[in-house]
Amino acid sequence: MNGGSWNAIAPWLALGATPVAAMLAIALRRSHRATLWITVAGFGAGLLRIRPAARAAPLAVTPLLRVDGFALYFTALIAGAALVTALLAYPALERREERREEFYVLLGVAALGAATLAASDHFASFFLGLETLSVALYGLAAYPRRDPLALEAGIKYLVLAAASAAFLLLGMALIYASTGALGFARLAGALPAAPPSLLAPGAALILVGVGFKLGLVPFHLWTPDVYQGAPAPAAGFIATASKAGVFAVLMRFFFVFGGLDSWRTVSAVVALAIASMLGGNLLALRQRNLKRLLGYSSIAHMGYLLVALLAARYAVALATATAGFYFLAYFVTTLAAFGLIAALTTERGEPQEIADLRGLFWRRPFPATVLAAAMLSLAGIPLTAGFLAKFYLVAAGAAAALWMLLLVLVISSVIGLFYYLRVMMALFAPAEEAAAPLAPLPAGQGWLLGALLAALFWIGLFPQPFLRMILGLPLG
Amino acid sequence: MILVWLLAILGAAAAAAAIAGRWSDAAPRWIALAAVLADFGLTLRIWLRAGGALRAGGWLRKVDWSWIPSLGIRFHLALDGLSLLLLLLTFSLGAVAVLASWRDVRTGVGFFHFNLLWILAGVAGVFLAMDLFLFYFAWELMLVPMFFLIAIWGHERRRYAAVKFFLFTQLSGLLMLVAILALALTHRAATGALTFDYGALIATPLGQRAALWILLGFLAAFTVKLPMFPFHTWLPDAHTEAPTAGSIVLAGLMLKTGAYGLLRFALPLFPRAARAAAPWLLALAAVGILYGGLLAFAQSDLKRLVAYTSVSHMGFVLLGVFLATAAPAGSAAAHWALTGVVLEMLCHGFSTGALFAIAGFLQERLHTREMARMSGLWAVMPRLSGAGLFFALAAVGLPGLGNFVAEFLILLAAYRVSPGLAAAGAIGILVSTFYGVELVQRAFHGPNRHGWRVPDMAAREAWALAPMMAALLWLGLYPQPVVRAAGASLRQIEQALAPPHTAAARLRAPAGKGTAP
Amino acid sequence: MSLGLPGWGLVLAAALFALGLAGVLARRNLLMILISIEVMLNAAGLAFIAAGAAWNQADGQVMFLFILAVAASEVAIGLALALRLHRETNSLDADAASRMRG
Amino acid sequence: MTGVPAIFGWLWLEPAIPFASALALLAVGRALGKRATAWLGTGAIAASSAVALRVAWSYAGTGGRGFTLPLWQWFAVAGFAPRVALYLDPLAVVMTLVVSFVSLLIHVYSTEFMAGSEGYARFFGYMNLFVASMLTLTLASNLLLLLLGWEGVGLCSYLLIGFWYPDEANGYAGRKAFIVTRVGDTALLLGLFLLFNRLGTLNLQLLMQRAAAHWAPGAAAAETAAFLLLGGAVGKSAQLPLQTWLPDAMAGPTPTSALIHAATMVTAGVYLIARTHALFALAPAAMSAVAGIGLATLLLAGCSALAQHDIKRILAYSTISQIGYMFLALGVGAWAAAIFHLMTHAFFKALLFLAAGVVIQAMHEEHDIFKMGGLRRTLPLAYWCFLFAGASLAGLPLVTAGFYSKDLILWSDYASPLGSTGLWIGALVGAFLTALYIFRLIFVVFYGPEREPPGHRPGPREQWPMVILAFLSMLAGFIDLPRALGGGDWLSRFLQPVLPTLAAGRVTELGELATDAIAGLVFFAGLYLIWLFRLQRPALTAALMAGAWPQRVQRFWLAGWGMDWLYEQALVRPVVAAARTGRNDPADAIFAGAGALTRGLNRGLSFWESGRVRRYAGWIAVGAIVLAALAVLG
Repeated sequence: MNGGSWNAIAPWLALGATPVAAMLAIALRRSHRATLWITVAGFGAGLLRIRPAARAAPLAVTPLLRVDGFALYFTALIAGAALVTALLAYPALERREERREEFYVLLGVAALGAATLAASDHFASFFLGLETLSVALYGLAAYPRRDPLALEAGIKYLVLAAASAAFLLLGMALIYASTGALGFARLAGALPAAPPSLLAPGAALILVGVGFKLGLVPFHLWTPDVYQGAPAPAAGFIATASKAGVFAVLMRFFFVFGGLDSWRTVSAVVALAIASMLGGNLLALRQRNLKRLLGYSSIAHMGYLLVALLAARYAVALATATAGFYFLAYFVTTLAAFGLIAALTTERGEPQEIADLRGLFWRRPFPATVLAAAMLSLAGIPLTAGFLAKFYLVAAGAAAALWMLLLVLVISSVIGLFYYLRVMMALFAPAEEAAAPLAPLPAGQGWLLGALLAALFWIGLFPQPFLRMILGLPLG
Repeated sequence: MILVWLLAILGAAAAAAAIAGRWSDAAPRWIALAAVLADFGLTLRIWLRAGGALRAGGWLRKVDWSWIPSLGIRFHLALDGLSLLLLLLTFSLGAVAVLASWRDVRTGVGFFHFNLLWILAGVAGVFLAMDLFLFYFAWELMLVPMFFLIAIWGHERRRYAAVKFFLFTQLSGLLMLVAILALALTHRAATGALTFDYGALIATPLGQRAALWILLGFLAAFTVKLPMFPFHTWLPDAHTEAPTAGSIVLAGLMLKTGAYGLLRFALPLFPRAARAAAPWLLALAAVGILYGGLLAFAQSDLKRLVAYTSVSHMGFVLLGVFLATAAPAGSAAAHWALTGVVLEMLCHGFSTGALFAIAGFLQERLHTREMARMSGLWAVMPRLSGAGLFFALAAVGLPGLGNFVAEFLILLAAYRVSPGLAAAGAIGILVSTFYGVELVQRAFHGPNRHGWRVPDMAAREAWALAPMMAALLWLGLYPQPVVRAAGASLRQIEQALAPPHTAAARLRAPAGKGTAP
Repeated sequence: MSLGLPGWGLVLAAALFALGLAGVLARRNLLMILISIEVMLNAAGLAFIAAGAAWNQADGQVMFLFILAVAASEVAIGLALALRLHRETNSLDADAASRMRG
Repeated sequence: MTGVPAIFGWLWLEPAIPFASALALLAVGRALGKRATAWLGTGAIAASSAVALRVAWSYAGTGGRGFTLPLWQWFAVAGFAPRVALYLDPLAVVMTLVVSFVSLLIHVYSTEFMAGSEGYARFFGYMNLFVASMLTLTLASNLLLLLLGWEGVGLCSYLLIGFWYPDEANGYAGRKAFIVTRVGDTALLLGLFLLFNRLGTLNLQLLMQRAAAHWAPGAAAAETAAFLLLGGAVGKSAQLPLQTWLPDAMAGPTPTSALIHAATMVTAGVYLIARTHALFALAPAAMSAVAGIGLATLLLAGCSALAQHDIKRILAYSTISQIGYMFLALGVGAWAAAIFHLMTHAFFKALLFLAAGVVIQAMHEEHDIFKMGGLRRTLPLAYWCFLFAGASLAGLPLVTAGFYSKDLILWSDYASPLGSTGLWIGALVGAFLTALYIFRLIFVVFYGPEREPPGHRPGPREQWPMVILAFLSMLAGFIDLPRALGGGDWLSRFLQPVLPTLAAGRVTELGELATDAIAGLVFFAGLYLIWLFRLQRPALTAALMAGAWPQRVQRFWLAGWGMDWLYEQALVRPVVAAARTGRNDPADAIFAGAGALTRGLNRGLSFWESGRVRRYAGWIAVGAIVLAALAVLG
């Protein structure tokens, strides 16, 4: 470990130090506000260390981690998401929980796990990052102590995630058995000589683990339940950071092996993509619970992203840029949506039912606008970040000539529109049909949501700076 | 630069209307009216000052700014005669829409006008965009506010109608997006440069198969918007359920974006593929003309009736567009057809817009659109009924009013391509008589069975309708200025349609004797 | 066909994995489910050891250690949640936690 | 072109004045009083007539040349550049004079007749719009402008038939008229397309020249074009098979019936064919069709007229029948004879309608002739007008206009190279029928016992136009006296530059005088027969009508030979049924189906989300197996 290495992994170190510091602070004195600030400072430091780290990249730090532009970009996204989540969670925790501080500890651990995934270059770091993330997420999901739904969410997530982790590990073991390598780079070298009889099932089992984390059909069943049961900030984090981390490792896998062809799993990934795009959108069609709806929506979005992944076989640069931009847009959008739910949380609970939001626009134009914009962005309508993300995605698909998948994408996203519109329709329902009033928006939350809203439109209208950043941070 | 102002005025007025709506109901209306009229004035000024430039062809005004260089996307607007005419239609119908909703809309006035102006900006953007990305952007931009317009201020089944409208247009729009990207990427593969510029993409070398597929993507968007049978079914619902201003804008402008797309993009970008697809589209156009007319006749809801007439009339537009490809390249018939298309777009905009406005005025007074609940209105409101008669006659294609000239030109070209098509179109005009007189009879003539006592046309309503009457008469009796304004643009489209070897042949052969390959 | 010791190790791991999976699917008691998961994880660990043995590497055993540690933490949280479940429902029936659906 | 009279430059005033007054009346007419309305409406027509007269006066000295008055370029698109231009030639002069003077008289009549009606200004507005359109039609220099006038008169016809809109039956009649005539217009439109595509112009003069230059007689294109134009003419002029609208059109106010549905608009088809006679001359099959349609129509309508009860319907069928004569004349190439009959018919038929209007007003809006009777004494003017006009219609020899015009047609049928003895005999039978039905009407209405004392008596503004028309009905024939009778056939000669006289006819055994004599005999035979049956021995009628077959025939003729029924069954019902069936848009089923499919899939998939963690785990296992299978297999 030389100076360059330290510089390169400084963001990860900052993320790792944050929960430790928070824990220590809690041990000294419980203070919600102080814990928040420690966390924010830690995440902020991680973000600030991204740029210096980029100067040292690309660099292998130990055989386990590879710090390159791609990893740093995703780590920045994850750290940013964690930062926003912490800020969003504060008032909700303040209103509903008596033990608030540990939330931030868990959040930090989860962020570290996700970030580790983004840089992992080895089965061991892959597995460790994944489990660090998972174990922390169980806690986050089940955090509200009096909420039976949160408990249920935690149990379901734990049982299923652990089981799917076992699949993942078995898959790794099979591959290890057939190649004798655990690091991605060495694996790539050993692959051609490996017997396919173990390789193919091994790769399939790894896909099971990854598919579970991403919530791909048919491993998606947990998604709506966990999104619904987990507190909104936690759900937002699960939807964004955890998926981005797993997707990043998948992407790197692809990159290192030059596509999945050598893994004989292309058709499996295609099947997952189609099933997820259609399944996610179809399942959401008549959903009345906003959080579950977002859960289904995320299933579909991960399906869309698989198109980018598959496009990487033919257009690596475009595909990585697509994934990067898509996650940026998706992060901003999803955090805005969950953030709004969190911000409107009262002592009675979160405004989860779409019916709770009826006529919101006429009395509370700002929160309604935030949610409407988020829905439009998820639907991929111009002016919003989601539109350009979809544009990029279609570009990647078209560049790789994945016409069949694009057709499915088009059809499924039109099905998807239907439920986004249902949310919008509720927001703009006549004032006289309006539901019970919701909690007032805390000023800080207002600013935060305002910033997310602005980012949503800014990315959608003037994406050039972001594109330059993404294109400047290649896999390597 | 003036082009940017056109859009900026609308955008700024939209924001101002939204904000002003918090304090006052009147302010947003006046802001919207002023903005639309200002844009109308600016556009008219371009026309009046264009002089010979219009005849020479090429762009009268253009703006070309860098936007997203990483993707080769530019903010490129340009205006020629065709765009100019359609912009004038946009802003005049925009003013009518504002006037028509003066009393119709009473809740959320600020947000209503925000959406209305936003739609107009989107429509204007479509008519100006010269970068395919920008075009798609504007294309999609108008959908959300239109969705709001229908879903919030619409009638009984507004939610169903709004969602249906949105899903249809989005699905077709996404297919166009795929096609745009496929085209741009093909261009990149051939030249190494990623660009969405119209001028660059028009030269993309494409195999016939690829061109056909990409054309299909474009056609999906344009024929749904137009709409073409059998993709028209969103239209009756959307038009019927939308508030008056929404119906006016939908029928008068939004359908025109589909036609404009065909003219500006589908034909010049894929001339050979368009020629190959022409027989199918011509057949569907003919079916649409008759189908729409017949179904219009069967409706009992006034707005629904008018909506189906749009299906029929836009069938003429589609017919004209593809006649231009089916006719020998560079022939007179192609020019007749395209001129007819432009005239039909304008006249249909006015006549149908006015009919929707009248339907709105009736609904304000009677609180119904059912013609069974009307009858005998002439006795109580002769002036409004007379206006209704006038616009119904325009829809029927009465000579002396603009629609006749348009339909005559299109069918004249149709005859040259296939007398059978012309016969179908002529029967379509006959069918238009069925619904035209049916409308007049059921709404205005007959006994005042329900004893209505309502006020006749108010001054504001007369101000909305009179200019459209004048425009239709003008277009019917002296359309020459419009024909001249569109001429050069249409010639360019026709030139793009001519395959290189026939274009060369045309130089040698006497004018108008070009032959199809 | 001769599998050799590592080969049989893999077969054993697969069998254990299947048993564990069967336990997860068949048992209603949350504790039993957790134990079954433990069996699955350890089956994967066994596979690593077998594979490591085949390649004469220590890496497989290192992975097994990781798995042990992680499995322990999983179970720790699992037990905590089981405790809460028992407090709320007076049972450990995993199917009782199925209020969210659809 | 030296020596063009300056007045020709003002030709445009002829249609423009009525048009302007129509706009004024329709826009602000409600604000005007009845007096001002009447003055504006009638004054405009008077002014237009004055211009027409002045133009005709100047024209008389020009020797029958054609003059074009270009007004403006309508539009010009790639070689298709119709102008809005007027064309003046002898035919146009005759037509404009007839149209504007008959209109003027009927307008004066209307100022009194319509005084009690709602919508006084609207009536005059529509009427003036009609006159403007009709003059445009007759003066148009090209077919496109002609079409504008053509559709304009159709529109006014529709509006005026349904003028009393609160009665739905009127509205129905109006729509029927509009739609049926537009069926014909569809053919006309196609004819225009064909002509322009083949000959490259729609200018009437050029068109005729080019047709003669490009097409040999009997050429398929010429035949097709002629047939398509004939389609339009048949619709507008209520000839077979599109005649069904005219009897119903009697729902309109009586002056409307007189002007539009007797004197002017319905003869537009005759005018069109005369105007394009050079084309028809190239199309022998079309010519035969014209003659055949004319003959069939005149016989069928004559029979129907004999069976009607409604005074106006009798006159309507009479109109159809008389236009049949004009078609017959056209069909044998006797163009001028057709126009001659058009003119005399305009006078006597307008007079018949005006007189009928007086009768109807007097009878309190009663239309059934069998509820009238003995009006000879109480309504002497109406009686005398009916007598004069009826005699003219039926062709009382020597002293009536109708005799001369009809005899010219009869003789042409016989003598023309295109004619035949069969056509001639058919036309004679028609003449016989004419005498029967018109004197049946006169005898029933004006003779016999008085049923009801008349109410309203006509005032001077109704009487004077009738008197003038009565004179014209008698005297107008003398402008085209046959040479055989020592006449000067002035009209035929005036029209000759446009409408060539009959080519040298076949060698005839009968001279013109002989045919005239036979026609006179036929008239008297008919008159005697109906006198016998109606006045002398009414028991004969009763005896005749007692039989089952005569009654059946009577009902059949009353119903217009069942054509309405046939169209109702064969066309109207199927179309309406198709429209009603399709009302809810069958094409939407595709999309509704797609929607239902997605909803179904949603329901199906939602069972997946059972909420049970162990089932979820089971699906993970299933997924793992599927993925592994996919990976292993390929």
